[in-house]
Amino acid sequence: MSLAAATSDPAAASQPPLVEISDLTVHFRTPTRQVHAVNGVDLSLERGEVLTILGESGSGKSVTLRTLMRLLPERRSQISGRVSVDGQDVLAMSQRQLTRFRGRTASMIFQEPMLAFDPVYTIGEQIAETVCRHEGVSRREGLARALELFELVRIPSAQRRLANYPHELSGGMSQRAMIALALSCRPKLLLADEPTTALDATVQIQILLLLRDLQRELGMSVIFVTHDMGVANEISDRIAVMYAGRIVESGRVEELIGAPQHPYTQGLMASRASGAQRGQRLEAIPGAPPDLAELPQGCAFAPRCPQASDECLAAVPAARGLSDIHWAACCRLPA
Amino acid sequence: MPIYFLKRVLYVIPIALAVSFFCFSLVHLSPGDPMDAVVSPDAPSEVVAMVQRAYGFDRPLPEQYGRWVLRAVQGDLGLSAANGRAVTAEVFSALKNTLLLAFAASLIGFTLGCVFGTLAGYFQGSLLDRLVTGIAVGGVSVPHYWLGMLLVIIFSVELNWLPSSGAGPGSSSDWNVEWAYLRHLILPAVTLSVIPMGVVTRTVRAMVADILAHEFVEALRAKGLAERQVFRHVVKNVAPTALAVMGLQLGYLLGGSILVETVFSWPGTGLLLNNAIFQRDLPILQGTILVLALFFVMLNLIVDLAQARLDPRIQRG
Amino acid sequence: EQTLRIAMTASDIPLTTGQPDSGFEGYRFVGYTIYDALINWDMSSADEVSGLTPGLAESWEVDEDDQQVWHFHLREGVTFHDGSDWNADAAIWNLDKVYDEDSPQFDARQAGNVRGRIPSMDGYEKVDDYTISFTTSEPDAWFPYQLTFLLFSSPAQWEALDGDWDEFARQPSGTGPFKLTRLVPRERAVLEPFADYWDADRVPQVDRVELLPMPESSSRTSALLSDQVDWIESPAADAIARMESQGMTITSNPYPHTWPYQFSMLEGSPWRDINVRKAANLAVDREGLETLLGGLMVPAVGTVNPDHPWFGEPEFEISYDPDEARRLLAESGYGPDNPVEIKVLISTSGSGQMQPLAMNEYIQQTFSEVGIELEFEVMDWESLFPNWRRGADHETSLDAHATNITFGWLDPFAAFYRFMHSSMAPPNGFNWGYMDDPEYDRLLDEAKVTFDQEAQDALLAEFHARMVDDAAWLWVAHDVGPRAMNPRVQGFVQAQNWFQDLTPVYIEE
Amino acid sequence: MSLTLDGAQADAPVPAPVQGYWGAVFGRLRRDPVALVSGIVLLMILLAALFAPWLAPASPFQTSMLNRLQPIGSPGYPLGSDELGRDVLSRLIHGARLSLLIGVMPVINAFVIGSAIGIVAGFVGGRTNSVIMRVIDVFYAFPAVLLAVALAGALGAGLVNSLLSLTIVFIPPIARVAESVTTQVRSVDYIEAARASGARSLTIIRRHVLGNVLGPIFVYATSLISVSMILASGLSFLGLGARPPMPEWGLMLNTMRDAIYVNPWVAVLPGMMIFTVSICFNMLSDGLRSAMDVKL
Amino acid sequence: MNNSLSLSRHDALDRGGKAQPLLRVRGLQKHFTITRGGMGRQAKRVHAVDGVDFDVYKGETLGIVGESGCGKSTTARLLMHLLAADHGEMVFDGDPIGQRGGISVRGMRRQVQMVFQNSYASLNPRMSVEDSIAFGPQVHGVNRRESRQRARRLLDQVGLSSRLFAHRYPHELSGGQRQRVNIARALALEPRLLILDEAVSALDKSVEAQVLNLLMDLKQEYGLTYLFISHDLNVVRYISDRVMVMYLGKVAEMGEVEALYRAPAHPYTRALLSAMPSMNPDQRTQQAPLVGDPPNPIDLPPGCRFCPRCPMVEDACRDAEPALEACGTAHQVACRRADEVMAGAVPVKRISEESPT
Ligand SMILES: Nc1ncnc2c1ncn2[C@@H]1O[C@H](COP(=O)(O)OP(=O)(O)OP(=O)(O)O)[C@@H](O)[C@H]1O
Ligand SMILES: Nc1ncnc2c1ncn2[C@@H]1O[C@H](COP(=O)(O)OP(=O)(O)OP(=O)(O)O)[C@@H](O)[C@H]1O
Ligand SMILES: [Mg+2]
Ligand SMILES: [Mg+2]
Repeated sequence: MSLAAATSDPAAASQPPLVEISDLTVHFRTPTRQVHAVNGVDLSLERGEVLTILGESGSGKSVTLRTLMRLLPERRSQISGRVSVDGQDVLAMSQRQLTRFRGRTASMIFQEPMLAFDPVYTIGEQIAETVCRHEGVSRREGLARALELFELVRIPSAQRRLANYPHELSGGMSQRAMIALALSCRPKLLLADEPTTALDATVQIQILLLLRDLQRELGMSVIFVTHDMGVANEISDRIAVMYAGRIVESGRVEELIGAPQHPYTQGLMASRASGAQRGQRLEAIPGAPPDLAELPQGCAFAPRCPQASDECLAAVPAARGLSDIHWAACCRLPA
Repeated sequence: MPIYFLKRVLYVIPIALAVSFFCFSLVHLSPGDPMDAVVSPDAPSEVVAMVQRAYGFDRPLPEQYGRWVLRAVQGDLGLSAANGRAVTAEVFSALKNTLLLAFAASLIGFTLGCVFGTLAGYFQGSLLDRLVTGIAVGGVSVPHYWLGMLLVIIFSVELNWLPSSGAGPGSSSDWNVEWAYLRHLILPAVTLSVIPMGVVTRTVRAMVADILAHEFVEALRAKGLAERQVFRHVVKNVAPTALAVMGLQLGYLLGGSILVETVFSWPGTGLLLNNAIFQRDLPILQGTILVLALFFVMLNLIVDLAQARLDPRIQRG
Repeated sequence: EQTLRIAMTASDIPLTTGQPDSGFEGYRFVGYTIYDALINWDMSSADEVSGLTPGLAESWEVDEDDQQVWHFHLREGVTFHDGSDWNADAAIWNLDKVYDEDSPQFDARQAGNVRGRIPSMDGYEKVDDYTISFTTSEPDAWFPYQLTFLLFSSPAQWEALDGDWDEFARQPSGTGPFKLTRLVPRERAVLEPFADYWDADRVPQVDRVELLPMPESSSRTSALLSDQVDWIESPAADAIARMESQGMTITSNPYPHTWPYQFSMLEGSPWRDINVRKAANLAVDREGLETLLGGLMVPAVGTVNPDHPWFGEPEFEISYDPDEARRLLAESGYGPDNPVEIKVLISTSGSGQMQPLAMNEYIQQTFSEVGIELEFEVMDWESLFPNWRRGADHETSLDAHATNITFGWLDPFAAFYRFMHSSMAPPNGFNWGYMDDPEYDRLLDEAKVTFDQEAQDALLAEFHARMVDDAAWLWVAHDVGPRAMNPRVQGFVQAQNWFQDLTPVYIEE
Repeated sequence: MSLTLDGAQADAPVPAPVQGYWGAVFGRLRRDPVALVSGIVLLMILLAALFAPWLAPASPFQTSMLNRLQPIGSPGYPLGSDELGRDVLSRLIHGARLSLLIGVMPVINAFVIGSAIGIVAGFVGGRTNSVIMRVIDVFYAFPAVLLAVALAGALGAGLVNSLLSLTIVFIPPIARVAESVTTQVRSVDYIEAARASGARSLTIIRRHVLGNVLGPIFVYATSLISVSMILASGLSFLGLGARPPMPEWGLMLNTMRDAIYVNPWVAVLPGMMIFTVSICFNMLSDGLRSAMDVKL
Repeated sequence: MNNSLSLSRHDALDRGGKAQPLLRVRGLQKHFTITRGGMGRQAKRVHAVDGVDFDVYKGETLGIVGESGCGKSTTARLLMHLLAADHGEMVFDGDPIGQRGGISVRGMRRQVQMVFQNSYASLNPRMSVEDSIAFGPQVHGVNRRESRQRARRLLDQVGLSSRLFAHRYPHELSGGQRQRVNIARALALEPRLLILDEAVSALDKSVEAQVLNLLMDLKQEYGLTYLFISHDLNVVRYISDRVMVMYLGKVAEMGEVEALYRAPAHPYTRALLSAMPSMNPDQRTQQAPLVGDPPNPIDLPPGCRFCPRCPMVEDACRDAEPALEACGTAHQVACRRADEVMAGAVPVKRISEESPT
């Protein structure tokens, strides 16, 4: 089955995908139990493509993203599968290679920008530091670059802001700064972990638009994580829906939002509150997500699924393609 | 910034006054007659009265306090009841020795504490961590006067390598950096260093572990920084708290060396205080406690100000 | 260069302005070294109890007509360390220093330290340049003993230092064989020989004496063993074996010191019964105690030793005789079921107290074997000592029946009078237990005005014998003033005295 | 979902209650080997103290001049004898009573008084809080050891005075912790919710504040016990605490100091005990802290 | 089937009939002083709630929306008298609250209850679920047994089997379950008005829908009145009858939900609505309706406080604060140019004003 994605840039289509993840599993050992955070994820990302991973809390979105940078605590996590970015095998990299890879080939934007900055260094220093690290330039040049970047992400009074400490910036401002930091070495892959969830609606849209513009301008590939359908719709070319550590459905935005196939995706769409259903009961998905330490046999969504049958409990359903790039992992669908 | 500084500095005044009141009333809590220290018990009563007049012990307490504070502000803490010497000079010459000891102990304790704490914090949960944590708990749990005795037994009594008492072959005013003097410093300084070692280790370990768990450390790694550079960030984050703890520890050493000084007959404030207590030498008792407490208050002030300078998050408005 | 380093038991350098504090140790190390009295102690012999010897006075006599007037003929040709002359003016200046509160040189500390030691002093005046006379408040044959405590400092030096006694303490000037060259409070005093000392026989042999305060006996011990000092006072008894095994010299000699229980004679005190008092004296195994102290004591069978002229011939022979003690107690109606219950004030430590806890517990043990139950009120020395003058009926005495304070007795006043004469009841003196015996008073009064030495000794012997027969106290031990020294220290003669002479000591290289 | 109210169901018997908070804490504590061992050692010492008269082979006061300073392992003196020939083992066992008492009591007292002060200050807040905390600040101007020694020295030596002075030493830190914990808890939503349900302050303190505040204060207080043990024995060591001939470890250490030339290893035993108790309390406290620290 | 009891209680308590607002708020104001000044400097004041008027009608759901820091929670806490208001009058069903002749605060709290955003922090971690719910009734004199029974009943009612959950502690529950417990706790006192401060914001979408359903059901069953605070415009639209939009401590606009969503009269409301991510892939948002972050309410600009971000600002706006005025039936707005806004004439502020790219 082909999981290749269409991109807006036909020239890129000939190149191999930038990111290829196959059969990724991540387990965490805690003192009392073992958490199966990611359970066999296959994913690829073309150059210049924006992919959104959509899923509820605890579905393994952040873990997948962190695995791409090998940021998980080495001692407590067990990773298997294959992860390659720009032709490099991430899981096999040495520490030295990793530090060169991180921030340069791939870089990351975090959910809480306030927490992602070192509170005792100025923003400018932190950006300059990255630049110096990867491009071997002087601190002065690093700061000059930081200024350019600040202007790029449209931070007003950029010069003054550079000298601010993280706690002196507002939420939207620090997220912009975070983006500037992530872009400082022109990465090929940008990972964004719910970068707008903590922001107000009016700020969120600004950041989304900014990211969209920058992605287009710089031709980056982006993996964007969110649990908000609307956000996913605004930003992405393609959406992958994640549930209990697996991708259950993936497809182009229009396809997925217009005609969701997996019962979970459908449930999510249906349970969205909006003016339309005023006064009616929402079609909520019953129950709660499974405990990742004790995953049910077969389809993890089966216990909550209104259409579940015995077949669903037997084995993890395989992906079934619906179009060239739209597929869902549900037994109910024709193979 | 200046406002914060000014406020913090001005806050020292009421504290200092309260401290002086406490010191003064402290000795008047005590049963017994302050005169006992001045005149030998076989002195006839007219002699006692005579000396009482000479020392001003016959005046009402508020007046004594007022005079005492007024003179204290001018640097005059009165005369020792036991030997008639000026308390200020006595206390400061002793304080000099205590400072020497405290600095030596801090040097040992803080260095070890920082190294141990950082290692343990970085390798949290490892065997090394458990070992270091064990040492640190031992450090804060050991009765240091006993450790001092133990060291004396081993290094002075049994091995006869190091002297067990005093500050050196000459008097402490001749002190200089010479082996003859340094060897006297070793045992007391090591003894005194275990508690700050333990405390600093524990603090630094907790801080390092805490900082490493922050998201920004992950972000630093995600930027591609090498572990060495990440470490620099950790240090800068840990530094304000670690410095504050060390400052306080230094203060505790000044006040807390009394037991160790007694064990090693180190001519510092602790020994002075101990003797003053047993001789019921109230002026010395008052004076020493006052000077130590004020020193501690100043140290706290410095630590606070330094912390405010180091940590951009502290309100400066 | 020969340096003699001495570890003292004091916690500080005693006062060096003239009249030292820190009790007799102060006189021992910074009193009779730097200064002289009119009459000095003769500390040259180890074999007999030290007597008096002319000091800054060459001779003295009581006035033939008035027994309350004494004439002293001062030694000529004596100079202070600063070179100024010793004469009657200097003497009177020194007397004003402690007696005349209006004189510019009056020093409350020195006055406090010495006035209590010269209770009979009533007046003084200059007769001529080298003669002064004293008036006593009553006829007192023991006055010369008292004058040994009055030391003379240099008026010229005091003037030179602008009348500052604090400064004088750092740069004192006396007439003694040593002069002080360095004083670091609480740490060290350095003495060097005074080459022009008037008694050529007592010019010091060593070049320097360093005095170091070390109140902890274990510190002193380890200082000696690690060669930080050459001489320590009162080594820890337990460490003596070890010191000896490392070749240290232990010197000791009995001296006028007594370790007693002073009884309360107040209503309700069991001691009012002579049988109990005698039984107590017979119940203590003094030899066992001697073993406990590593031999560093002499059993006491009276306030003074049996070979002392004041001992007399008591009939009651004090020894260890538990059977007799039990018999005496039974006679008074006490027995195993009805023990004598006695409470004693004791201290944890203190000057001259030897090893109070160990010794008292030992006594407690031997007492219980005959049926005397001891209960202790343990206080620190600093509380016990002031209580002495407050008496058995004072609240700080906690209803105790005895107090355990040791003392030195250089003269009859210190040995007997202050404890036994009824006029010395608190707060006048140390008659803690309110002893009131007309016969005691009579003998003591008479001795006090008997200026003939032998007649006086006879009276005192009679008194002492009576006291022993009365079992007026419980006598337990005499201290022997142990000292430990590095074998290099030579020439030291341990006098039977609280004070010792450092001048003949030398260091063998 | 059903909105019907099934009366029968509401009254139905309930399954065994899920273990409570403290149950969970002790469950975790039991799985912490270090804390477990420390707890057992402390328990043994406590039992030894309680049953000292039955456990001790000899009287702690029985002196014997002939058997002074016997080395460890001498016949009749398993841990040697002290400077008065008393059996060191018996004195150590009996000493546990006094040493534990003077070490633990001040912290208990201070816990009661300090928590009360701190909780009231924290809950009432505002000016009352500032006044109380400023007074507490004054005590913070003294390092603990200095304060303890100064107070004990001024009040005069003795057990009661040393207990008193240590209590005074520990009240300010406990009050401070109590205040800050209470201030934190006070602003948490569930207190607001309780107020919103119309409960009065005392009820809120009793039902909501105490349960959440006492735990952390308690843990902090347990960590002070080790300090208190060292200080209390230290005061005795200086001669400001227990008086001879009472068996107390600090005092024993003091009186046996002169024996270090004869019998060093007997002389250090009391210190060993102080150390053991102190380290056990510390480890237990650490264990307790991490057992309570688990994010719920 | 005995909830008629509650309903009848409500009827019994109903004073002024349907027409009288259940809650009437006038001139509500709360300024926080940040004590940083001292030494003669003017202490800074946070204008958290700055003169707010509104009514809550019986049986309706009033939604409050606004950006972070605009004073939503402060308003809720003022209503509960968890904070003392600086100014303002609150009348509950005709009775002034906390005044003589009115209803006591305690009495009001029996009829008004609140559900907090943080489902975990608002439950005492040391209390079992049952005890937490029973606490309120106990405070008001219901005995232990009865209050526990009531707690069980409520648990079942919010969809948690009392058999399984009564003895659990908060940490043993999921976020959705905890929020149900919070709702049960608030209902235990049988209130007439329930204030829901971001009660569903922290929940996952699938769980949020469950809780919203529950809230709708409960409202119907008990004839409750809701004050529903949220920043999620979709949710507010779904659940509310009327909406109040707040900006920096003031009411910007208030009205019937559909009318307001369809034709917002305040430029801020309009911006807020157009900032919602679109759900249509073909109509993605092209331009951010507002620039910059919401300012903090410390240093307020003179005049209309939306001026600095307003795309339609004119000089007059900076002179005086616009009052809340009617603009259609049951629709009020505080904007001088409301008519133009309603007509759809809202230019979008250029991003370039902020900084050059
Ligand atoms: N370091 C770790 N140790 C143990 N468990 C972990 C660790 N990191 C993540 N997990 C667990 O893995 C699961 C997936 O977590 P992840 O952070 O990927 O979720 P998510 O989809 O990002 O959710 P959210 O929307 O809340 O961010 C969760 O149950 C989480 O508890
Ligand atoms: N106790 C307080 N002291 C000082 N300022 C406060 C206090 N409580 C709230 N504020 C300030 O008042 C303003 C309004 O706060 P409020 O919590 O009501 O906002 P909100 O609309 O609920 O925001 P959010 O959506 O973030 O919950 C904010 O700027 C806040 O910082
Ligand atoms: Mg996540
Ligand atoms: Mg809020």
